[in-house]
Amino acid sequence: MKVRRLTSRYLGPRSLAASGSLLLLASCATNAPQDTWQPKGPNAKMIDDLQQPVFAVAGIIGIIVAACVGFAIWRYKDRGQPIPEQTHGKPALEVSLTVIPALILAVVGVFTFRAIFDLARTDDTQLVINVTGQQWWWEYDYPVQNEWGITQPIISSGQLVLPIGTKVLLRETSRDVIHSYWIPALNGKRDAVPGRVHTLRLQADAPGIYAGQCTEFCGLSHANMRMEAVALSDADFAKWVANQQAAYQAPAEGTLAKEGESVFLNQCVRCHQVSGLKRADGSLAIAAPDENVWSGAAPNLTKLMTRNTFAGAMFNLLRDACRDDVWRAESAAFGEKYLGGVDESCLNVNDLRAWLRNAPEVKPMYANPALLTDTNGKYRGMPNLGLSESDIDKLVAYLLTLK
Amino acid sequence: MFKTGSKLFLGLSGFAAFNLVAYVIFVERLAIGGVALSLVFAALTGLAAIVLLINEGDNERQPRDAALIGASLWPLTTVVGIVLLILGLIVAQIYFILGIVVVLAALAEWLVQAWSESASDDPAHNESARQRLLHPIEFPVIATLGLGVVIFSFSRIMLAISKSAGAVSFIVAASLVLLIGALFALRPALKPALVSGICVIGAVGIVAGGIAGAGIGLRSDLAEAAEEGHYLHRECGVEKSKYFDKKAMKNLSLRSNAAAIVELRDGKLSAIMVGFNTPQQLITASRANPVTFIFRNFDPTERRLVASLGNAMAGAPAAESDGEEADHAGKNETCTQLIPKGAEQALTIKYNKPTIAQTEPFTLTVPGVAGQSIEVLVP
Amino acid sequence: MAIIERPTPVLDIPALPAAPPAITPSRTFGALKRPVASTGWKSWLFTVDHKKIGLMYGATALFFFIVGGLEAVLIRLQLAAPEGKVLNADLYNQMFTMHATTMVFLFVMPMAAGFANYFIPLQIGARDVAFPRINAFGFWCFLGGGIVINLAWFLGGAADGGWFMYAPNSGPVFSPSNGIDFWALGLQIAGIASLTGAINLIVTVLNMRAPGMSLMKMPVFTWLVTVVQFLLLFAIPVITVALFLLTFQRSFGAQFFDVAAGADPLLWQHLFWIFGHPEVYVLILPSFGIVSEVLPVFSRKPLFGYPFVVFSGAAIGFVGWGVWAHHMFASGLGPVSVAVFSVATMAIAVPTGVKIINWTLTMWGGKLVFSTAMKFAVGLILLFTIGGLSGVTHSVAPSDTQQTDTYYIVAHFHYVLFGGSVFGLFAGFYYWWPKMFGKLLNERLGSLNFWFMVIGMNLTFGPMHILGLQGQPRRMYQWTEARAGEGFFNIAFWNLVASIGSLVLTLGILFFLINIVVTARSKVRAPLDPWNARSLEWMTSNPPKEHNFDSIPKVEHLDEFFHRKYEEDPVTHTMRGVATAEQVLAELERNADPHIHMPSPSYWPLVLAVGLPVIALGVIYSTMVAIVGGFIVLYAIYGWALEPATAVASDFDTPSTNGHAVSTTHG
Amino acid sequence: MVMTAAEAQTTVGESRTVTNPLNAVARWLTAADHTRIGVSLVVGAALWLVIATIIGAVLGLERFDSTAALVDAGALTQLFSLHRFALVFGVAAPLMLGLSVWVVPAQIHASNLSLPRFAALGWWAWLAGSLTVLVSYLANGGPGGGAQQYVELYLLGLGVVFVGLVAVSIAIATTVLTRRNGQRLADIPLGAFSALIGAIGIALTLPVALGTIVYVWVDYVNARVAFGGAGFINTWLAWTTREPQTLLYVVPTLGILLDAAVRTARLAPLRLPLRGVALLGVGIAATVIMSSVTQQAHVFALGDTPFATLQSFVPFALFNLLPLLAPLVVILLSLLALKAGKPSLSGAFVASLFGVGMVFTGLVGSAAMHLDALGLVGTVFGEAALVYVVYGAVLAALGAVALHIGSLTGRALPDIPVILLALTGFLATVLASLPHYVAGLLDQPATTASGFDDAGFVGLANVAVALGHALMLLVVVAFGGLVAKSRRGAPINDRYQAQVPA
Repeated sequence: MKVRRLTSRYLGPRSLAASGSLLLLASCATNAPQDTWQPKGPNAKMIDDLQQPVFAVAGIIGIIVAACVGFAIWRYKDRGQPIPEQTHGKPALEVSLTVIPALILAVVGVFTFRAIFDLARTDDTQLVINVTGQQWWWEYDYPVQNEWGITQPIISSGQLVLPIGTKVLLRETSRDVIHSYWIPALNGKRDAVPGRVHTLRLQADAPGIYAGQCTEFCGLSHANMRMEAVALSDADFAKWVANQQAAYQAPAEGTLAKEGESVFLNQCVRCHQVSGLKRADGSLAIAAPDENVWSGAAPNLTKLMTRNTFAGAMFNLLRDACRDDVWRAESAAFGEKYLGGVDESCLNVNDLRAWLRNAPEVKPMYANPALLTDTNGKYRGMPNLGLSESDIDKLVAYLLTLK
Repeated sequence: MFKTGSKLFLGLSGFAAFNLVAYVIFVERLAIGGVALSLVFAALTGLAAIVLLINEGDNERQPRDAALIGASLWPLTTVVGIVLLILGLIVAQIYFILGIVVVLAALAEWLVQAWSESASDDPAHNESARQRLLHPIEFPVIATLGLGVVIFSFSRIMLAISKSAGAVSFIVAASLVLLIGALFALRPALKPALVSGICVIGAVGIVAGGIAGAGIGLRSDLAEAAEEGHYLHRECGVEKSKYFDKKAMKNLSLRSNAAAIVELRDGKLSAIMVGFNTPQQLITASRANPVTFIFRNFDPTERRLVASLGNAMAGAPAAESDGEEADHAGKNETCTQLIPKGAEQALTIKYNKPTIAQTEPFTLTVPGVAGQSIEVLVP
Repeated sequence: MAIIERPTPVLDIPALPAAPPAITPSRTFGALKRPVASTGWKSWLFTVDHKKIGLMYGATALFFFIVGGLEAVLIRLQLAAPEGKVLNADLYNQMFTMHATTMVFLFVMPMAAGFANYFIPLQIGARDVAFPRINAFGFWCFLGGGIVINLAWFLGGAADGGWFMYAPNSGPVFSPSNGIDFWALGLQIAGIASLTGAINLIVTVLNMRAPGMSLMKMPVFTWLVTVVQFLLLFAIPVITVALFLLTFQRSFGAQFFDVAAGADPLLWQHLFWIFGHPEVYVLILPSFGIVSEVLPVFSRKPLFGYPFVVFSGAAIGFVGWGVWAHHMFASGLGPVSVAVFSVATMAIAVPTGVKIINWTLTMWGGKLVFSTAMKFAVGLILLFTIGGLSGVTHSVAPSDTQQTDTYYIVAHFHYVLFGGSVFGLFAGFYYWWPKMFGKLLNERLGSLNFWFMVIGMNLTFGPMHILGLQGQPRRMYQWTEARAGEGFFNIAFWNLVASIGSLVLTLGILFFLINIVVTARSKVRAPLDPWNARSLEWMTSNPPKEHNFDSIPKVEHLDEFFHRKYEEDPVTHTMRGVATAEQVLAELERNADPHIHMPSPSYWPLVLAVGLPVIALGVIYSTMVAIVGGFIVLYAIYGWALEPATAVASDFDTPSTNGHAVSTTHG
Repeated sequence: MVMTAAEAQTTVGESRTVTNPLNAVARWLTAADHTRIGVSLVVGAALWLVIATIIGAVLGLERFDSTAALVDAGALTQLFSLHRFALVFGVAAPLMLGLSVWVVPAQIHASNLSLPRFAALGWWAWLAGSLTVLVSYLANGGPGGGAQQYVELYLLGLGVVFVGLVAVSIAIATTVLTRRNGQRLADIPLGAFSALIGAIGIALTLPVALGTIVYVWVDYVNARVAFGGAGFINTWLAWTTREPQTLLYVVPTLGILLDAAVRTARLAPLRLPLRGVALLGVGIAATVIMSSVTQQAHVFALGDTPFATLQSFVPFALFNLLPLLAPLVVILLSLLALKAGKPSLSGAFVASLFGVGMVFTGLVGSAAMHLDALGLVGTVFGEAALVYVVYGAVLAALGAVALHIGSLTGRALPDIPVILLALTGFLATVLASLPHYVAGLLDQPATTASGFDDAGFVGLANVAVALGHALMLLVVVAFGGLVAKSRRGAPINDRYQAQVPA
């Protein structure tokens, strides 16, 4: 009797559950950049389609249990009734109550299976991008793929640029510790493990910027290891590709930027590569970060000003207003605005100068010269270079020419 | 009070004092002899005091029966340790350390034995006290040493005789052990002396064989391999020795998630990479990061993959590798071993310099297969 | 030692054979004379009494609970607002690492061990555990391990690699300070406590049950704790191996997790989670056991489906070994492994669900008395259900790749571990306090404690579901306004709510501490059977005598004590009282055993356990110190081995002529 | 009574229970009873004596013709040095200590030594050390040797020898000093007393040598020459093998002679006439300690002024003449004892009398060497003095064995062969040393086989010396045969035993 009454209550809570989940949705932020329930591509959509019903079922079951317990509390509270019969259970009831959740989970399991294998496919890839994690930034390199106009490898960091509607496959690895690559709007996360190559499918439906965050704890500045995926239309992507492969343009003689170039050659090329940059004697300036940085690499700064962020996407290269302008641009206009890059009027000079002045102060990094014994004197992260203000002026002027 | 002994020592110390004075007066002052005589004076006076104190041994107490102090191996062992110690001082530190260990162990055993013998008046109890203290240490140590000697001897035998003889002798030895064990099991009432005798003969035989084996040295192939170095093959060309580690090709290729699988099939070399639907002739590899290639040979002849490590503009090599680095004919190369058809082996390379820093590109080639080359592009 | 031996006066101790030696053997073997104190600090330091050890476990764990709680509050204060400045990045990383480590290894596990130590011998009608000295050794190891782990705070900073301590970030290059060394060595020492405790309790349960107590008449708490001990028995060696490798990598230049040397860092993850997932059940099952004791008592009904609860507990114990990789869905295992572990994880929800159903049905039709213990038990059912259901949502591997390492996971496991484990432990405190200390905890303060904890817990961890689903990752020392989203209910809002909730929660726990003090100062003694309880531990005095029972009861029923007090009316099937608890107890005392043999106290467990931290410090700082520690250990092993389990006759107290005069209790 | 107890113990310990040869070996390896340790030391010394006599014979023949060379010139230095080592630390010291270990416990009514295991350590250390030294000599080590590692081996081996001798000495001295049966020191047999004096002397002086070795060794391995390197080792250590230090090693001979006299004269043990003087006389031997530790040769030379002469004479008298008193007093007292009792000729007495006489002769020679006027320093005179002392000790040892073997093993030696052997031994000793006394006066240089006039007496003297050494070898072998033969025969009653009051 009691059991029947219990099951008859199944219907009631369903409406309760519906209203409950409405409440839950209403209680959420609008436009949270890393919202996992707002898929912007088919991979994330696949996950979302799977999790929505699971959450609903879980919610309903939760409400049923709560209702039963609540009823029992109300109904069987000690009101002086005699000590009840010492019954030890009803096996039939228990078996059925065991089988029902098992069946529900079996159904969920079937759909889960399919999604797992679909999300692991690699044979339908249209564009491959190598992604390498490092404390605390990501390096992207685009292998030669003639069908995309990539005839020599493009190397970049901070922002992953990809064409919309394209099945992109990230080949992830790491140079030091384990990181995890996660753009919630495009797919779930996948760890970048040193010594291994892991794959992650990404596909964006519309142009725009999708935010992400390293989600495997990777040491001191883990919280500051962010990433942004920039989706461009095919045409815009082709333009971006062409620009990335364009030859280096040295600043004009006599300008502040030219002086900045020599400061750069003195101070920065030990670690940072700018493809095509030549020394005064005409030789190529090849960075040797492996001699100075523990992980063996520092971000490649070629075409720096085509990116919107620097220092592992911790800081914006654009002032807030200019950045909002890009981020909130309509899909159609987005590509053009993004490809416009950073000019002097939009440059976030404050953060850039602070970074150049003393990098470890604005981003926690293992750059204390006193603590370098375990890394054979090599830094992890950018050290304080002790630049003078005028050097910083010159460098900023020079960096602005890297477009 | 004053008896013969104390009188003797007092007299001697008096004589020493007299000598000291005479020496200082007649020979020289504050010389080594003076110092020594003072010490002798002190020592004799001390002895005199002791003899006075112990009343010259004229003690009516019932003496502890000195005969109770039974035989002991530890004086001899201590001396063995001392000899090792002095040999170590001269020859090699290992003997010195061994000597210290032996001396300390012997002294510890000696002390415990001495302590236990005076622990109570019951010899059985004393012996059990000693055993409770020392057996937990002695048995494992002795067993380890004994096993170590047997195993080491056996290994010397096995290393000295040929492979097939080794197998045969192993089978024979194992059968013997089984047989004798079975006999023991069938006849549990065998005399302990017989059993221990057989065991001793067996152990002595093995040790003797081991000594002989050590005298003979390694069999030829092992000697050759040892000389050459197990993994060290100087050239990426022809194998010098057929005794390289063939298992390496199986283990290393088990590594999952490699950057690329390089296949040699029908005389063509191509790279299979996840994400690329067709075999590639160009691999873009991340800089300053270990890249693992797996080489699979489908060619009927034994082949190896050779990676050129470039020629750095600076003096340092442009890449590091766990493979067999070679520097022949001025080339900076690394390679897998020769692997037969159907086998695979991994090769991990870390490219520290970009391709643009090279005058010639990084490549992967297979010697003997002309015109097939995969370029590794390092941005 | 108060009661070691109660020789009957008519029997002479037989004379030792042969002539008495001039120097007695006992003085020959022992370097130190045995401790005999039964009161004062020495009686605690050298005790082998399972009850004293249980209380010391509890007190120490409670201390670490406060420490871990303060760490948690600091974390929440840091995250209350964007760009938090309470802690810097380094300190924050240490804080969350140590919060988890403390709560898991130094609070929940030892607190459960404390309850198990205290109540398992009582529940199965034994006088002590099987290996009393090892039991004491276990406690000192746990204390030593806890001290070593926390010592790092004062010696250059605590461990900062997360409690999961993933390689290679935990290696010497990436974490050069000594914090992780302290952590790894401390956990190895504490692991000895768990391992020895596990063996001890398994042997105790299997061998020392009262006559008539078959396995299926054993109290559920004992059952589930036994399952936990088996889990520990197999899980602790795994983590010990992992920690050993880590220590060797850090202190002796080994390269087990060094990628450049050809290692695969995923090895650590597999080792850690093969331990780590069973560990989750190690944390939760004792609380399930407590709740399964509390609910029947306060429902006045036996546990619904006792065999189902027992077997589902055992099933969890088995299946728990096959789901570790669900912590690694995002680590690139490959689709087949992910699919298999995903389904296995769903499967484990079933036996867990069985427990929820059985508890609910135990209440169904009962006569529910809402004491504070009962409130916590019911709170556990509801809160654990939420945690369990959120667990089901990420057993679905694809959605787990969105949720893992976000606050959604933090919310999930806090509902499981706080709403589950901690609420269960609190139910245990309120339920067993009178048994342990002879006084009832204040119910009014208990009520405040419960409601503040429930509200605080939901305020703290409820919003974390939303935070996680909206993409806030874990283990970030700061979050930025820029990624908080828009609208009133944005990430910033929920972070603030969670931080406020943590303060409410703190208040709730403060009420508990106040309650302890108030109760301790109160003069009111608890009645013999305050809750109308059902199992054997209540068939002795409050607190129990040192030898637990004057005579070992013969067991005929599950819930033996209840069935001695009540009989079923054959017609109405209702229960009517036939005896009071006092009468039951008096019956036992009438048949008191004349000859009770209790183990004697010993120095050696403490000495042995002191050597281990010394070795640990030596591994970190100087080999010479380690050698000193090694000698302490060797010395203690010898002392231990040469010491008879029971002291010589001269160490016994004067026997008394009746059963009561000699029975003192701890304290 | 005393002897019977010792006899019983020895019997139980040795013959009846030995069934398994392995057990017998183990029993000797683990021995901690005075009989086995003492016999081991004596046998070890006997083997070294074989080496020493052979070397002595070879050296004598080598010096017959100062131009011809039997032995490689390079090895000659080591051979001289080894001869000295063999005589002193191979033969004299272990022989006397071994006899003491064997006999003393029985003499003071103890069943064993006080520190038997320590004595066992001493025996093994002496054995290992002396063998090490032997090996180092064979491999061109030793003082002035060329092989650096073997020079080190010599030094450290010598150190181990010293450790062993000191250990045995301490065991003996402790045994005598801590006897616990109510016996007064004045009442113990003079053999035990002289063993005590000798043991104390060794225990006080050899540590000095041990310290010297440490200094020299550290100096040597660090390639410094503060102590002069390998060539100067003897400069620092030679005093341990020179008279009068050697007297300390052979002090027990005095007790042997006195015990033999008492026995031969059939006196009760404590009825030796002027027993107090005997104690004093033996005690005087200990004054050698003083001379040794000064580590200098105290030469008497006439000075320019009386004080200068006095300055030279007093140390000479203290350190060279005073020790002479000890054997002199003992010899006189032993003869007095014969006069006081009813003596019958016994091998033990003859051998020990010859022995102490030889020791005395050697010491006289040593004193003569310290007379500046004679100019004997650097001649073979010194070698002859040492041979006198050591061979004297050997003769006394023959006597001691003959004296005690009966009571200790129950099998006595026949007197006549012992007397004959003693006479032969005396002849051998005289042959091996007296010619060198003369040659020394004729300025034959020591430690060289060339560069002297070998015409006439000197060459013949060297041949006589070689013959003497060879004869000594024969005596020792014959005595060994005698002892072995007696072991085969049935136990006979010691004819002295009946006269020992119960």
